[in-house]
Amino acid sequence: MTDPVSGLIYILIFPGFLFLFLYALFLAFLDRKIAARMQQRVGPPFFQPFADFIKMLGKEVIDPAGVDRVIFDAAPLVALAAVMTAYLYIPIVGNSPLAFQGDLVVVLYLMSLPTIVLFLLGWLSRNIFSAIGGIRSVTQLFIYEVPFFLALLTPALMAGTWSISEIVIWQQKNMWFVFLQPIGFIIALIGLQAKLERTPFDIPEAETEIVAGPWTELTGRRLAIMDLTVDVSFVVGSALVAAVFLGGPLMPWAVTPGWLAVVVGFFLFLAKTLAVLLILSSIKVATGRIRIDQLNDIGWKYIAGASIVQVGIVLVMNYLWVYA
Amino acid sequence: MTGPLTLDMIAGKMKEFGNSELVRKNRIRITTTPDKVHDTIRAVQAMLGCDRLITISAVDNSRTLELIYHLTGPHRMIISIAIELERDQPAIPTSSDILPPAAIYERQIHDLFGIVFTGNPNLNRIMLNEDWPADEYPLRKDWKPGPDTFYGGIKVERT
Amino acid sequence: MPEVVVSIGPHHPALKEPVNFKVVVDGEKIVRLELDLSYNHRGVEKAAEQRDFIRVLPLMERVCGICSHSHSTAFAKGIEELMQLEIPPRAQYIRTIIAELERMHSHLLWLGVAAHVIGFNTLFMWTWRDREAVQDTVEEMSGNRVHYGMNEVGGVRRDLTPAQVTAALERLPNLEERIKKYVDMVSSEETMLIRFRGVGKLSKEEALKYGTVGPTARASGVDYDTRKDDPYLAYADVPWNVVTDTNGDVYGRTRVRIGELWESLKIVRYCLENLPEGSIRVTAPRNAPTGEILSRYEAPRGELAHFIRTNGTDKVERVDIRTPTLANWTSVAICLVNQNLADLPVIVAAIDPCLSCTSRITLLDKQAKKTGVMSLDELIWRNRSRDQEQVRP
Amino acid sequence: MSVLREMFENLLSRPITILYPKEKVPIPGAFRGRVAITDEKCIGCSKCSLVCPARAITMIDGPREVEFNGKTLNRKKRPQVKLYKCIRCGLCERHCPTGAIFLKNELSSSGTDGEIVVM
Repeated sequence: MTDPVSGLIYILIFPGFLFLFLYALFLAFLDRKIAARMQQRVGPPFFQPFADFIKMLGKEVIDPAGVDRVIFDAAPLVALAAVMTAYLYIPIVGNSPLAFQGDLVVVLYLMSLPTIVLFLLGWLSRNIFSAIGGIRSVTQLFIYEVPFFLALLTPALMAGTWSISEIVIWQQKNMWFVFLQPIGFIIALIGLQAKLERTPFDIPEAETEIVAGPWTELTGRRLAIMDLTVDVSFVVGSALVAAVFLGGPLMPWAVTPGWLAVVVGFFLFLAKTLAVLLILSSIKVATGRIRIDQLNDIGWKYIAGASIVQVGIVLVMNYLWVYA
Repeated sequence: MTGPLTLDMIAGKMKEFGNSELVRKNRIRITTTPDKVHDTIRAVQAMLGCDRLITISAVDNSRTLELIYHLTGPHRMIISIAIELERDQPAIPTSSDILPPAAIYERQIHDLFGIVFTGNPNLNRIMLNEDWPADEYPLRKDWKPGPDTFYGGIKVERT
Repeated sequence: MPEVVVSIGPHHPALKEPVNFKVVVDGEKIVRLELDLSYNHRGVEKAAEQRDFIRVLPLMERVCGICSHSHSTAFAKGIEELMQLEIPPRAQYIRTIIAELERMHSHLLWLGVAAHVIGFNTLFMWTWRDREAVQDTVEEMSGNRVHYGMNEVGGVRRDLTPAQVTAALERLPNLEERIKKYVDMVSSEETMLIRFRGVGKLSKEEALKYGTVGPTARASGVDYDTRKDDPYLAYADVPWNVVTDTNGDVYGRTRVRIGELWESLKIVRYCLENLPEGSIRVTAPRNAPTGEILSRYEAPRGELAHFIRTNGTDKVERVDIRTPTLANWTSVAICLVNQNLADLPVIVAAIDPCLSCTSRITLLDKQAKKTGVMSLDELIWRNRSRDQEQVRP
Repeated sequence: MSVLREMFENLLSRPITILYPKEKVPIPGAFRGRVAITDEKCIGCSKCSLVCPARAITMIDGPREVEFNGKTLNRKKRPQVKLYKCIRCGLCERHCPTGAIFLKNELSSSGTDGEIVVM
């Protein structure tokens, strides 16, 4: 990353923010379309998320009585900035040029920020439904975050590195982690579903119980930015899972020349994120919402237990095979 | 008491409360007085095994206000306990202590007919809006909308 | 922790119609429920006193959209009994067919709403898709999807042609297959079991004590069903069973409703196949003799009671409509105590509340003493003036 | 599991939705649509305006001669229906002695203008 122009292009245009923006909205469309077709509906046209985004940017912004406008305006932007930053560390077309030891932890940390922002928005809204939703979103965060982190850190444990790019390279040399750690993969998908607050984990924004939870008082561009944040989180999350468990953008063998590697890597990235999307959409369509106390039970009893079992298995495998 | 009830069985037992008559093939009407209605319901529950209140109907027959309690039970006969109340300041003890679902019907009748059920714990407005005039009861026969009163709701184009 | 009052409604996504619950909660647990229904009282009962029997039936249909046939049949049945009319069997069968189709579409609707309330939108879409088939059948028979307008005092308005009967019979196997799938889904789908089991439990004694009706009561093992207790229409001729369940919770109510879907399908098929020949109506006299009657009808939501008093003219002196939802409210308040706040929409939805029935209603112009429609401009004008009133200190 | 199977079956099959303006919805024969009046048949008996629950039908002046039962009648009145007040219950059709007023088998629009009339 010595050339500043190519660096800027990487961050801003491709595979940076502009591509991320378009791809996030495209995935949002695809998610809705798949869900609609599974329910035998027609679903939206492909430009619907774009249209929604532009429409909401132009809508009136309503301040609930007594809110702190500065924080209310800034919080969605912070959430969006956090997930967009997280995206830069994930290998898209080959290794990320910004990669460093420990970027996996940074990405996980940045991906938790939108939930905190949602809690903050719910608390700030001075609305009982928003407050309940905010509390629920944080409660849910405590339940899924531990297994989700454990599930994503076990590949790091086995690869012996905290860098996503190096985990990808390790998988190129050995084997995809989805085969080595199937339990971890399933838990990562469940955790991602919960992080994105989609059914069955849409407890914080349960429409029929608490209207829209923390989203109730969001209007205009705040809502647009928050919606975009969720869409971007979707891309980041599925790219992260694809990188850590599905071998990321690298083929199992080295591809030459370099430009071909970039093209192949890009298409692999698309294919793998779309596969994750299909699984997540199917979960969304096939389930209903569970209650927060039931999630607490399931989360701590089974999901957290399974992730600890996965860590144990990895330790044993490390001892017997990887470092033997 | 699961077999069918006959008029003879009921007329004997209910003689102290009032006159029983068969008004339909499965409905028996017991005419009684307001002060006895509580005891009649108890007796019907205990002696005839009526475990369910179907409804309380209120009728304004221009002279008096009538209340009719319809009860039924495993025998599938309907026992209607009918009473008449004075139009002026009608009041009757509540039966919601022995028949819990009566509370909501009493609330409704209080709202629309102005019958006071003394002892009902929650005799608030249920059907009409909160700013409805206090002493107007729309289902009474002599109720006419006041010419200049707006009763809430939606104004309608007149043709 | 102190008790907090959460006011839910009159506008809330879980509620399809306006009602206000003041829920007193202690943490996540519900302590008490207060109820306000007064959002759309239309004064149907008062309006019914001013119309003759021909014109009152369309009004009765419009008490409620979903159970429109229930209300008009209950009323027509009562008046016919007062007039001592003998209704031809063909008319009885046609009424039964429409009634059971209505029950099917109502139960499918309920199943969709219940699934939507727990966030299971897929089942919601599928049941409503299948409900379309039922409504198409009704539309072919009566000409309308919701307000069928099939009843008149003395019989039915429209006859079923053989082509209509065949078309309806052809639709039934498809529905049958779908209902089988739903039976399967409800007993095996984990997300529904986890949200429905043990929620809003009502024992048999409580169900009787609090006067519940319809599927809510039958889910608790109370086998009150007006169609069996006091057979009307063609129910005495048709072989069918009362569906009961012993669970007493929302799961039980779901099972009862799906069982009733199955029974309704059987009844519709029997009636279509054994439709008697003959006339479809008798001429009704203009006036009804003085008398009173309690006309009971098993609406999809439970027992509907019309108390009708006539005075020898062509108008009723009083019609008192006791809707099933009103009877079930008392039990809802009991069910909700000690339940989670998150279960409130499920429990409320489980009785299939129909609030437009419960606060019976028409646009009644208090000044002109006339009913009518309101112009859009006037609505906007009213809203605007109301806003201004609120702004003014 | 039945849900999963049906989900993927649906994903591969066509949606059930009828895209209305492009595809036409079949109108059943018994459909109750827009109200219409045949002026030649109407004998001006006012029955329709008496039974109309929405009071959408008023009798207006329309002197003319009509044939009824082989006789020629001299009639003064004829019905006029306020289209958007009509609830399409079909009572007028049911009670009309000559079949002059009826519900057509075509869709009726809805609106708020009370002055639009069908004659």
